[in-house]
Amino acid sequence: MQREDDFKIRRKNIKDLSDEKLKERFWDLANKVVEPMIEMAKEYTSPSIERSVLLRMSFNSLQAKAIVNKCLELDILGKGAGHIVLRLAKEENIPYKEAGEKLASGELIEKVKRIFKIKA
Amino acid sequence: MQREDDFKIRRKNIKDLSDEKLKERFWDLANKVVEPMIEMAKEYTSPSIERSVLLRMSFNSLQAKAIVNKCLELDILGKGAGHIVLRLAKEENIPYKEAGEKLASGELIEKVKRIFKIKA
Amino acid sequence: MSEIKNVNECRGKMDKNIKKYVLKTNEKIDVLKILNDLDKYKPRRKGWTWRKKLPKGTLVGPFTYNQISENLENSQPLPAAHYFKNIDPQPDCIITSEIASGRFEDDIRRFRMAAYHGADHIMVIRTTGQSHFDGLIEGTPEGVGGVPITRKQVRASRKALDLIENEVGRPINFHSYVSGVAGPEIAVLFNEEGVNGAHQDPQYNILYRGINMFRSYVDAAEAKKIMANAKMLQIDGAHNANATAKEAWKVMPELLVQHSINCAFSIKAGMPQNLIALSTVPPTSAPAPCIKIDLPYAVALRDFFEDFIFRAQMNTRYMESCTREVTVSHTLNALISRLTSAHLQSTITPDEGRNVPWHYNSIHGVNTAKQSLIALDDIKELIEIKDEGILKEKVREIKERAILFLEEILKVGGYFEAVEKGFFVDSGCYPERANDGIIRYKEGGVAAGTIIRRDKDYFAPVCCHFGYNNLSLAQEITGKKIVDKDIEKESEDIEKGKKIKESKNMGEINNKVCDLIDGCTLCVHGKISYIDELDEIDNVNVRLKENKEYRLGRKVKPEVQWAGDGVIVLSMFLPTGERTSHFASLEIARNLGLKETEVIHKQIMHPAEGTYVEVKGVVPFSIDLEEVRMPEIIPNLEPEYVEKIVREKNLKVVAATVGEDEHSVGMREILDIKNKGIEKFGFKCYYLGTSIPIEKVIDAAIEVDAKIILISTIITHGEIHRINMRRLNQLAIEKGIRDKVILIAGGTQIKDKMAKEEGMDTGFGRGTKGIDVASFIIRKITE
Amino acid sequence: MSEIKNVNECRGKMDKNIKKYVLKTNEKIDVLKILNDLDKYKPRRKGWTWRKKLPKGTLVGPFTYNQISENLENSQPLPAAHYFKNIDPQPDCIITSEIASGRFEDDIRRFRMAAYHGADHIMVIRTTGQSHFDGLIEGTPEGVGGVPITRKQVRASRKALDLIENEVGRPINFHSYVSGVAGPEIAVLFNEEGVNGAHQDPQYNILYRGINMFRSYVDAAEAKKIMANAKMLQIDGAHNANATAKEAWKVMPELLVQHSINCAFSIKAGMPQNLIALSTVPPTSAPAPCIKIDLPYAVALRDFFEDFIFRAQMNTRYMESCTREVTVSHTLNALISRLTSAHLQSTITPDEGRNVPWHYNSIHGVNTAKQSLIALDDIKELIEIKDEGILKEKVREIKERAILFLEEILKVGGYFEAVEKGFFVDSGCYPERANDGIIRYKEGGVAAGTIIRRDKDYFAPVCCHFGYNNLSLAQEITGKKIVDKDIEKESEDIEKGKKIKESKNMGEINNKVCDLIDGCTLCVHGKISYIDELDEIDNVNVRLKENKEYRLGRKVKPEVQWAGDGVIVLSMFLPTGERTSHFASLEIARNLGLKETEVIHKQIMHPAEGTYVEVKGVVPFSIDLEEVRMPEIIPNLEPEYVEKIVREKNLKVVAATVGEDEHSVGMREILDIKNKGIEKFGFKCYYLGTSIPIEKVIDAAIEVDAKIILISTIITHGEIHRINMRRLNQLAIEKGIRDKVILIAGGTQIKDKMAKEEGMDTGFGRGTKGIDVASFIIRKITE
Repeated sequence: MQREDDFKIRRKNIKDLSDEKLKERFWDLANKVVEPMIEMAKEYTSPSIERSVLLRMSFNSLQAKAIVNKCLELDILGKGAGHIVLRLAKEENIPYKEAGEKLASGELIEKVKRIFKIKA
Repeated sequence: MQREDDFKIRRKNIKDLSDEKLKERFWDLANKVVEPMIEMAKEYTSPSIERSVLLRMSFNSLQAKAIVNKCLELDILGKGAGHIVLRLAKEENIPYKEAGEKLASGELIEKVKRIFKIKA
Repeated sequence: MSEIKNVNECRGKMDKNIKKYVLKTNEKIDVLKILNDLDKYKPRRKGWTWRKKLPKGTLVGPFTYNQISENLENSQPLPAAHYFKNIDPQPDCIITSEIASGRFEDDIRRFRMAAYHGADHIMVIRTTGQSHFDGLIEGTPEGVGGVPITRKQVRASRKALDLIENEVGRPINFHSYVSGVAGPEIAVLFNEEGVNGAHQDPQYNILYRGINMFRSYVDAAEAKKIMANAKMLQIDGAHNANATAKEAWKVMPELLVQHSINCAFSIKAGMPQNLIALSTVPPTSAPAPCIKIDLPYAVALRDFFEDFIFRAQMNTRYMESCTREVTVSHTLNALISRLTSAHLQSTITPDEGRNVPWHYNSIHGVNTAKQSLIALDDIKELIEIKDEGILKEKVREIKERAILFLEEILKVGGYFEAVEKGFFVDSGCYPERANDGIIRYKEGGVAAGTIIRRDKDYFAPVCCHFGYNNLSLAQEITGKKIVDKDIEKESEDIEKGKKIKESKNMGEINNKVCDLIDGCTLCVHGKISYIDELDEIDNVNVRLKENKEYRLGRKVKPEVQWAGDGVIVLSMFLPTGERTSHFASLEIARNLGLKETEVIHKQIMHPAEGTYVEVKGVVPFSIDLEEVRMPEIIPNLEPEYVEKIVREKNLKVVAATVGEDEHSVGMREILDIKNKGIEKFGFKCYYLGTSIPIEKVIDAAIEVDAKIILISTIITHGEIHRINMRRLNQLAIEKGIRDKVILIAGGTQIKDKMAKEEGMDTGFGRGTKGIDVASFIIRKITE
Repeated sequence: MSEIKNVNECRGKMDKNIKKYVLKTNEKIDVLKILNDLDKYKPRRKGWTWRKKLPKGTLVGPFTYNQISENLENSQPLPAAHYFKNIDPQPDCIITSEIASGRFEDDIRRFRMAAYHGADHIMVIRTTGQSHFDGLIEGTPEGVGGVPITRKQVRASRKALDLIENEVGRPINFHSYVSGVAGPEIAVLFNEEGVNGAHQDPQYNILYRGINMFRSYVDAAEAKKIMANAKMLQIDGAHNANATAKEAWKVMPELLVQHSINCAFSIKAGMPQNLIALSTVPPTSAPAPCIKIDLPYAVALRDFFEDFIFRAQMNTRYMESCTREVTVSHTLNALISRLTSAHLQSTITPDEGRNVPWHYNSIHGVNTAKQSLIALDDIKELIEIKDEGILKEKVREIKERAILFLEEILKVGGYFEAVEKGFFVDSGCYPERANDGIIRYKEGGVAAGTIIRRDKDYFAPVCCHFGYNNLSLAQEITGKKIVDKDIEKESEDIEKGKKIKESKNMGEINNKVCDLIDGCTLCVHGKISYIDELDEIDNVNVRLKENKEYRLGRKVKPEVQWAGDGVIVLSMFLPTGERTSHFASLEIARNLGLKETEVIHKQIMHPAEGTYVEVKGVVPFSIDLEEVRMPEIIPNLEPEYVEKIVREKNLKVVAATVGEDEHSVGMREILDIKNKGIEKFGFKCYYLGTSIPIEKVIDAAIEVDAKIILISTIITHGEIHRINMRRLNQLAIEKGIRDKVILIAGGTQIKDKMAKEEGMDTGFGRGTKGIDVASFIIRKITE
């Protein structure tokens, strides 16, 4: 869109605001703009977020990548990669590090499918 | 002379002057300082001043130097090099340029001595 | 703001980590020692550290300062500092140096040089490409335009900085980038490894890296929360609009908008305001009347964002290849910082405009910032910004335009829609529109379609996780309990969009979550899994072997990017037109034997009269240090011994500044007792003054029976210094005293060899001290 | 102030003098043509000329300015100007360039370069030694540190400047020195030859040249009166105290005193205030907090001397050999000028601190002044100096100290006594005294005892003679009459110490005196006696023969001082300590074959990690211009023809900025119709955006059936640009379209040869225009 500078017309509603009010309005608008993005961030996750969870759980980057890729293949990342690893560990009754490592190396896939009731 | 910074003591007489008065005093003092120098400049001349007079009279720098040196030798520079040249021209009844050139090349020295009554 | 108590505190912590390796100022940093036991390294602290400001009116050398911080223990003062007792006052604000060699082992040498000149924010540029890498990289591969950010490189760099901050005596902040498609992972890595600050701005991902916008925002919230936990300083990316727009001064309203979006989002993601930095650049440069544009903008920004941190970057948009021009611009950029405010003064190498920034130019950049900030110390004590008139009008206008911009974003449906419509980096001054903005689509970009809605039973059993987290389910599965009161409170605060002013308790709050797994890596450092190398060929060990001889051996080669790269620059003026000069200069460089020659700067002095050219080239040989011809250093005599001989022999000196030289400073420093000159050894000195004819010097020496004649001569156009020396020798011979006197010449351009050629007994150049001269005289007298 | 009406007026006058020799901007100035008919040359004007200021708010390019003057007709804008439509706004004040090659034939080329960059005050430095020469020098001998000021050199220089001012379209002021023991003669020479300004200050003679104090003052009055007659601008010498004192900031009270003495004396000698300029320098530099010292001083000075002219010089006292450091200082010096005032902004080469100022550095100095002044255009519209607080206190203190100084001068018996007591250039801040001032004696110094009391019958029959003049006797002797009323009036004014505000009638007043001799040389130019050469060996003709091949022939050599001197500079970083780096850098320079190598700058980057070194050396060969390998320039096609083919063939272009590059400016300039890009020839352009993977580029080309692919890539650390090009070629081959498409790469670092090596059809670098690209495409399509 090409547009001439119509600042003088557009500013009508704000030109009489005090400097303080102007600042308030600026921040109100900015907060409104980011509201949907922050809501989305709360409701969604991503492969990187899930890998970052696994890193914090003490997996290394190669393991984290492998585990998340498995979860993506199984379409269960919406449950949280950490959740999946812990759940698997509980079901297998092994330490969660071991559970994750096994999952990363392709073991226990069927088990995961069973736990999370994945068909196919 | 070595001296500590006694500004705070010395400023006593001027510290209460207004900015305008201060400026006036500054220039009064400066004018007083230069008065003797300007007086001296009025009453004295120098070889360079006399050569500069000759330059203005259309002599070149070599001629000017030679003429002034002659005048110095004769100890008559206090009369003014231009004066001497003009007087010589009048006495010889020749154009002053010619008079000067002759003087520069060492001619007419005796004549100058006679005009200005120089012994020895 | 968080401040480290003192550097000794750092040192205490450090000794546990790095056993006995202390940098000595006269020894090179040893990369192998850094790499040794790296798997066991633990950062000595997390989070950002500010300089410790000194009170107004602090005296340093002969001057008082109002805007300085604690002195360094070891540092390189500005070149002119030797006129002022070598003081090296440090400005109050952090100074940033960007490091971008692409090899971390070269980077760390650069850290050290920058820190030694006063930088305490080391920003390591990340290799191009990594922002599109979906995951972490490991090992020490070489990068392009910067290093790949890996755990090993980050850890080695931070470890090196621990050593360097001990050397200079001030904490140094380490910084890189939490952008790209692996933001949350990199944020975890940085938190774990004690990285102190990072760029994080989803808008940068979207506009300049072409990464999908949803992915960018979803990742950003997680990354920001992790950063906040470590009290890292966040820098936003708004200044890139400035560096990209064709007419950078027109995007000022948009810049306020971009800053506000990242700030508001960061607060909602859990960052305290005092860790959120705006990256801001004076938008213009001369020949624009730039202060008139840059200053109102800077004021408007600081009005709206008063509780945030300001990182003042220097203008890069209008940099050409003339380093002089850039230096002027950057000095004026520092003026804007001083007239408004800056918590961090970033620096850019003056050769950034050539796309070949070299490390010594980084140091020049740091010096320009330090010099300007110190020169402008508390300028606002003397001058003030007018609170009426054109400035105030412009400030108001910028603010209003920014508000109108935000209004239209909401009007078209929100931020994502605005990006799709090309609202950003349009070169019209909003509401003007040039229709040349950067357009990105919701469904487009790198990693499009990769965000995943969290299920109801979603949970993550770790600290600093943002958003929905079914922790009751987590407790159920793990059978462990966490105290979730604080967590709820935190969520509530975020919910309300409440600004969290202080993050003091952030660490503790989050520690509770990872009780589910007996501690996460952010809380228990020992739980981190360290990977060393993955690539057998592309790693630091291979590189270190390759250039070993230049790093450790007797061989030396010039360098600008990597050890032993051999690059030098030739500067020359050719009396020919631009095009001819270009190719003739390359011919000259090739004739001199240089390889890979390239013209890096050209400046027309006059289209017909000539052109100034800078050519880079590679030196095809190395120098064997043991074969470098170096004159022997003769140690000075003991002052007591000198004095004894002087008094025994009642030595007299005649000294004069000769020829047409009115400068007497150098000679006075050699003579005067109060300058530690030779008088203090008992020499009787007759100083004749300046502009003294050689004849008078000799006459005076004869008259007072001086055994020593000192002349000073600095004007060296043509051969006047040589003529003066020759004449002194000749006259001394003619007068029959040459074998009875010691003739010494001094001056900034004088060299011993030259002086001897002209018949002197010796010559002294720049930097000579009284004891040097006295020692020579006594050796000569007693030999 | 006197202003020349316009440059055409100059030109009109000029045509009478220099027949048909007009400088062409693409041709070198021809010294032989300047020398031709020099005996017949007459200056086109006398006196000083100011710039013609433009009204506030004048628009230049996209910006408005408040402190600019008329544009030049031909000039070199700042390097960054190309971002701003190549504007070259000229500051309101005169810009000075100092020229000091020692050979006038090289000087005049330097005049031209400086003028072309915006200097309109050319200050020719005089050879050292001439101030002790009792008389005039003639011919064109070579000088040391400057040229000998002779009639021939002055005349040739002024004549060259006439040509140059026509070229650039602005009057240029020519300036040198009326100091030394031949002041009145030099003043006459300058008046006669149309020199526009000069230094004249008897204090300079006394303190720094060691010339007898009586002689200095007696000569000075005569010289000043002669200068005033020609409306020359006088610059005083006070700033030398600043450049000489060890702690320059302590001499501030003295500087006010020195200025006042020369100003008061000048007025009494007949100069109007608007021709009396104070030469003033900001006294300090960083690491001093210099603005806090320099600004109060500048304010105090302008308060006391408000009706005088201010020549703002840049600081030379604290210059080291780092040109970057100097550039920062000089930028801040210009800030002081803008915060207070400056009628002339003087410039100093940033390498003055090395004692090797080179002409391209003079240009750098001019650019720094121009850039800073334009950047700071009317900064006082936005900020103001506080009228209370520390600044006001310091201003007052400086003034009071100066007054106390003057009081003590009178107390000890006057100026001459004060000099004998070492009052001047003492490094204590008056009334503090360090006892290290410069002492001169009434009966001492060069030319002591040479003034002569005028006799009663003394007279001088010429204009502009100062002091006692027995004109009645003169009339008697010559028999000619002069109207002496005005002369008496003038004397009376001087007697009263009255300030003469305007000197309008000065010329006419004086014209009367020389009626005694039918006109003096000041009034009748034809009466001047011209001497050409006196020395058969030391003259310009001999020198021109010696370096003829470098001036005119096919041979080219670098130069910094004289044609063909061969000097270049190497800049390098060595990873070794200062001393080792010093000698290793010399070794490298010698290994490259350079002669006369010398280290001119060293900077420790870190004591162990390395040193930056600059080495000068002489290139031992010259380049034969006819053998320089220069790529052929292929002329562009006619736009109409291009458009015809494009439309016939319906040509489509796919374009993208590839790799990790977020910069789109260059590509957009090549494409966009509004930037005169290729769209305007009818190409249908598909621009994919920035950071585009190579795969997508190829896919898009296949999809739209584009015949041309343009990629832009600028980040060139490592080999990323080559990798991108190579990949594009490979993919095109793999997809089977390589022979159907033209592949073109562009970017600031791209070169045609390099692009072809990587499989492109061509490559375009910096400065490419749409027509260049279009012409290549059409040639390729139709070949």
